Amino acid sequence: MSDLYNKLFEDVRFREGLKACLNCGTCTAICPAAEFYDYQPRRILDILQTKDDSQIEELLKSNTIWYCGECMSCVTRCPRGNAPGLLIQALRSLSQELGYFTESEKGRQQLAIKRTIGKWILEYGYCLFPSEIMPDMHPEQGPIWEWEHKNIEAVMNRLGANYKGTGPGILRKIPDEALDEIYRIFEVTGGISRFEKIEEFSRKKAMEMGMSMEDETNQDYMKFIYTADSGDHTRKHEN
Amino acid sequence: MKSFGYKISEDRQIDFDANDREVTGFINAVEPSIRLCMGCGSCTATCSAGHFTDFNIRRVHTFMQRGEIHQLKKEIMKCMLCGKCQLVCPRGVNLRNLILSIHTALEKSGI
Amino acid sequence: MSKKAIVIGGGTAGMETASQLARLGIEVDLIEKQSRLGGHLNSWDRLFPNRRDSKEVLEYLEQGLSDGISLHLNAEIEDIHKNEDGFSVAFRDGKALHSDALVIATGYEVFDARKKEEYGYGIYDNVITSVELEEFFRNNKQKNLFEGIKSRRVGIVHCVGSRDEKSGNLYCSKLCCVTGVKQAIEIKELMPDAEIFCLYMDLRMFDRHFEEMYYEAQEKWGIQFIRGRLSEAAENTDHTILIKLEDTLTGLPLKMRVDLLILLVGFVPSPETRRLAKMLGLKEGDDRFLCPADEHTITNSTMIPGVFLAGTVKGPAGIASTITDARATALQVANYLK
Amino acid sequence: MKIEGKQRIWMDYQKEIADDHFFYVRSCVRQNFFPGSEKTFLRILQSELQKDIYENPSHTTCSGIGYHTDIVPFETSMTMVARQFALMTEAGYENLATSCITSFGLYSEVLETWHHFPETEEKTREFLRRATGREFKKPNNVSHASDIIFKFRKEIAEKGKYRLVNKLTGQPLRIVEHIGCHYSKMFPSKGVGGAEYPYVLIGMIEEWGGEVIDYPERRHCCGFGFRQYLVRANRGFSVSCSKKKFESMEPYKPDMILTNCPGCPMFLDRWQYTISEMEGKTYGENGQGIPVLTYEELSGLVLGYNPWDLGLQVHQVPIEPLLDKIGIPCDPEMKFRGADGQDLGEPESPSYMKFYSEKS
Repeated sequence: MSDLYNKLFEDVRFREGLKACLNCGTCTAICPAAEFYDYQPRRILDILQTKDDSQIEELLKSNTIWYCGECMSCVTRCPRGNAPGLLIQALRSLSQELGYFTESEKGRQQLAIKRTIGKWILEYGYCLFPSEIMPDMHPEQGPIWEWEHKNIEAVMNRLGANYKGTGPGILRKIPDEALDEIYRIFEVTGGISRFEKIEEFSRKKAMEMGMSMEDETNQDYMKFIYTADSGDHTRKHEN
Repeated sequence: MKSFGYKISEDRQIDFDANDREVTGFINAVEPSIRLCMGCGSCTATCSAGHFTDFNIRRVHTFMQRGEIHQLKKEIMKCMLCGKCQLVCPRGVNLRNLILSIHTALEKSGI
Repeated sequence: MSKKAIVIGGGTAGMETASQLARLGIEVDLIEKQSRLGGHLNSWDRLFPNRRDSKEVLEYLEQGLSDGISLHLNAEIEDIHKNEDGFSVAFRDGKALHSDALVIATGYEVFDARKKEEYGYGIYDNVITSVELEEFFRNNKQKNLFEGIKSRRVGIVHCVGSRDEKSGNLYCSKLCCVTGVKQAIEIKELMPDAEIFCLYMDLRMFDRHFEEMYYEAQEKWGIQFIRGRLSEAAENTDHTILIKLEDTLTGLPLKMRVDLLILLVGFVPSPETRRLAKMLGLKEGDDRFLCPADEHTITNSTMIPGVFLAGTVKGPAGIASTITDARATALQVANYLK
Repeated sequence: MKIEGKQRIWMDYQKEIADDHFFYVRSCVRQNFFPGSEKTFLRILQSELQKDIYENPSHTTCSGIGYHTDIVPFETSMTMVARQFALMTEAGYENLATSCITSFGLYSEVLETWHHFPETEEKTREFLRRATGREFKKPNNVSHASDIIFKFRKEIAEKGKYRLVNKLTGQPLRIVEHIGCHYSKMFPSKGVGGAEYPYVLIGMIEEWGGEVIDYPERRHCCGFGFRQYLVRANRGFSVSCSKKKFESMEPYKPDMILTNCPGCPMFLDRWQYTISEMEGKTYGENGQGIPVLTYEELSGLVLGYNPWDLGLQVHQVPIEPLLDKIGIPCDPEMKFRGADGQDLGEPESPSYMKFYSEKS
């Protein structure tokens, strides 16, 4: 019996990404995440090839699966046609389906992403919108962004955008009918259900941790997951 | 310097050219048998310390050869010098002397 | 009337098959498209595992070529026809030959390392193949390779074009490992202060005295082995090569500067082997090498009566086993022609 | 280095790029951070090359950032992509031109998935029908906008006012090219020049007179890593990746960095500022950083467009040193002004990375 493995196998990305690993390490060698985190894509394949549910469950609850940046550099190099990056995507999907993501510091961050990128997709029709990118949340954007953000309409206008306007163009207002369509797409295909699961499991976790996350004004948990860093992600160890 | 709430980290890669391999050179000279390791892992499989800690003597050997000296200090304290590793090594590597030589080398270089 | 055989390919397998057939009293036409015999033997300097001069083996093979063998050099085959009384082979220059049996001994060529794009062969100055290193040795020009280099660190890359879906070759070329170890020792003999690293996944030291060579490389020469496949090579400002791989025994990515990177290129069937196979309707395996009638028992004949295989047309093989195989082929041909 | 070796590889990866009649899909990141680039791309195609390129106001994100942060399921993203195809089909177009590299990668991934797992295409068609009532045809050609500029690089050079040459020394500008990971790392055959030595930006640089720098960390990701930048706790990873690239390219003294992904130029620009503030370290000449440009911005410069129309004022690393080298005039007075010339004030000066006006 290997329930989790079978669940993973339902994901086409998993079937596409896992052929047979020969442990050569070409993926880990050039993986940006392996350079900065305690992470080896090779180990992911090693574990998955065991089809051992207890090891897979541990993986789904760990920080490990959240280190990858999905740059897919590993895909170019694998001599066996495996795609560790795709496997990570399948693992992350399952981890969210089962609520295991809240068991790790890096996994818990999914709520922060859902409440920004996820929200913006449905609200603006794009993953980002400049008025939402707050300089105090993004100090690395520098003084130039502060200036731009302060003068957003004038700057976007100067650069030829159709800022919040009708018709085509940069940063236009997406027509409501189009936003309705993408909402329905999210509903029909499981996108909304994914969002709800992220909320629901996070709420449980927040309660367990004694933190609030009831609404958008009361966001102790959000702040916590957005900034928490145990500092335990980068050490060199284990094989 | 400004704080942004996160740090720029050094990468975890073994940077072979940046590593100081003086200790490596010393140990290879005093215990030439360590060159013969073929990475089979028999030593680690039988290791008494490895059963109770995350000590991995095969990896200690590899770290030593790569000049990853800072990895060694904490690790070698876990070895109990029981010598079982040496009994099973198919290449006759003197692993006890590897550990002892690392001790000596680290002391010598003041690490 | 004595029976005739045509042996196509004048390398190790073809030469030995021809000479054995002649000894069995069969008239042989030995066809070689190049201007001299010997094939790949002409490219090697010293042979593993005992590092004897390859010229000695070539001399041995040449001595076997007796009067019963008609040699055709620079002979390019245009077409082959099978008819009731055997095979007609037409050449580009208009000549034609006829025989009762045909031996395909057109062998292999080495993998084109340029296809392994991320290793930078043909782009970065200090990336060469194992075959080129042999040429340096053979022409006694190896010193040129290291001119002006102080520290002399060499990386030897295993499995280039072998065990690699991206290169189209899933199989192991099996002789690269021992070649790498041999060349590592030879470089070390030449430059005792050189640091040499073999980058491998597993060392397939399958034949007699191979494993001992590996032992000697470690014990006597201090060659170092890093278990991990090279992932990419790049050029530094000083034209040294920066290599990246995972040191899989520590589980960490590793980077290292080397002065010279040697790629151990594997076997692929030669274009001539594939062309003739197509012409005759011979079966190719998944690996594009030719299939004998049976992989275990009928290893020298094909499904087409009168067509035989010898040597590396059937897959990677060393010199000793190629010679043994050629003799077996000769015997099968002789039995067929009885 | 033997350039012939690379040329041989480039010959092996000649992808097909449509010639005209494009259905344009915008980029989330480029609209936010480089709006001038999208504007310039359309200007070049329409005014300089007289091409037909159409934008439907109802098109949206492909959801790529959501997909690669794993909050959006694959089925959802496939259907989002299918909706874009439907809008394209309805408008009578067959050639898709994407502004974003991750979109380009996602379109390719979805098409490949449908090819290898036909049941997923059927399922997607059903999803789209249920959600929107729309039907679609798959595109004949999917090109990234940089492919299209690459295709017309000669025409741009012919119309160009400037060459990528240092006016004072007469030497070609030394340029680092950085390719977005999702351009061809997943599907090498989908990128001009393949995955290991992509030619798409090199072709532009060569054609316009510059010299390309190959440096050891050329293939390294900029470090965006989606969730790795988007959550503050992970940003150290992101900046560390970029730093690795800067350290590797620094000895080659590049005059600028050219990019084809919308995200990379933003990160390579902003992280130079961040590193300078965190460690006091600046790259490039005179403590002014290495200017990072999009291919649209660079083509605009070659064509003699006003740098402030291109949006070069919204870069944190000052680009004036580069303009000086090429000999492109710019009016510093107009740099931080609005469309009607209104004064919008000036951004604060960074602590270490010098503004142009502060050059020593």
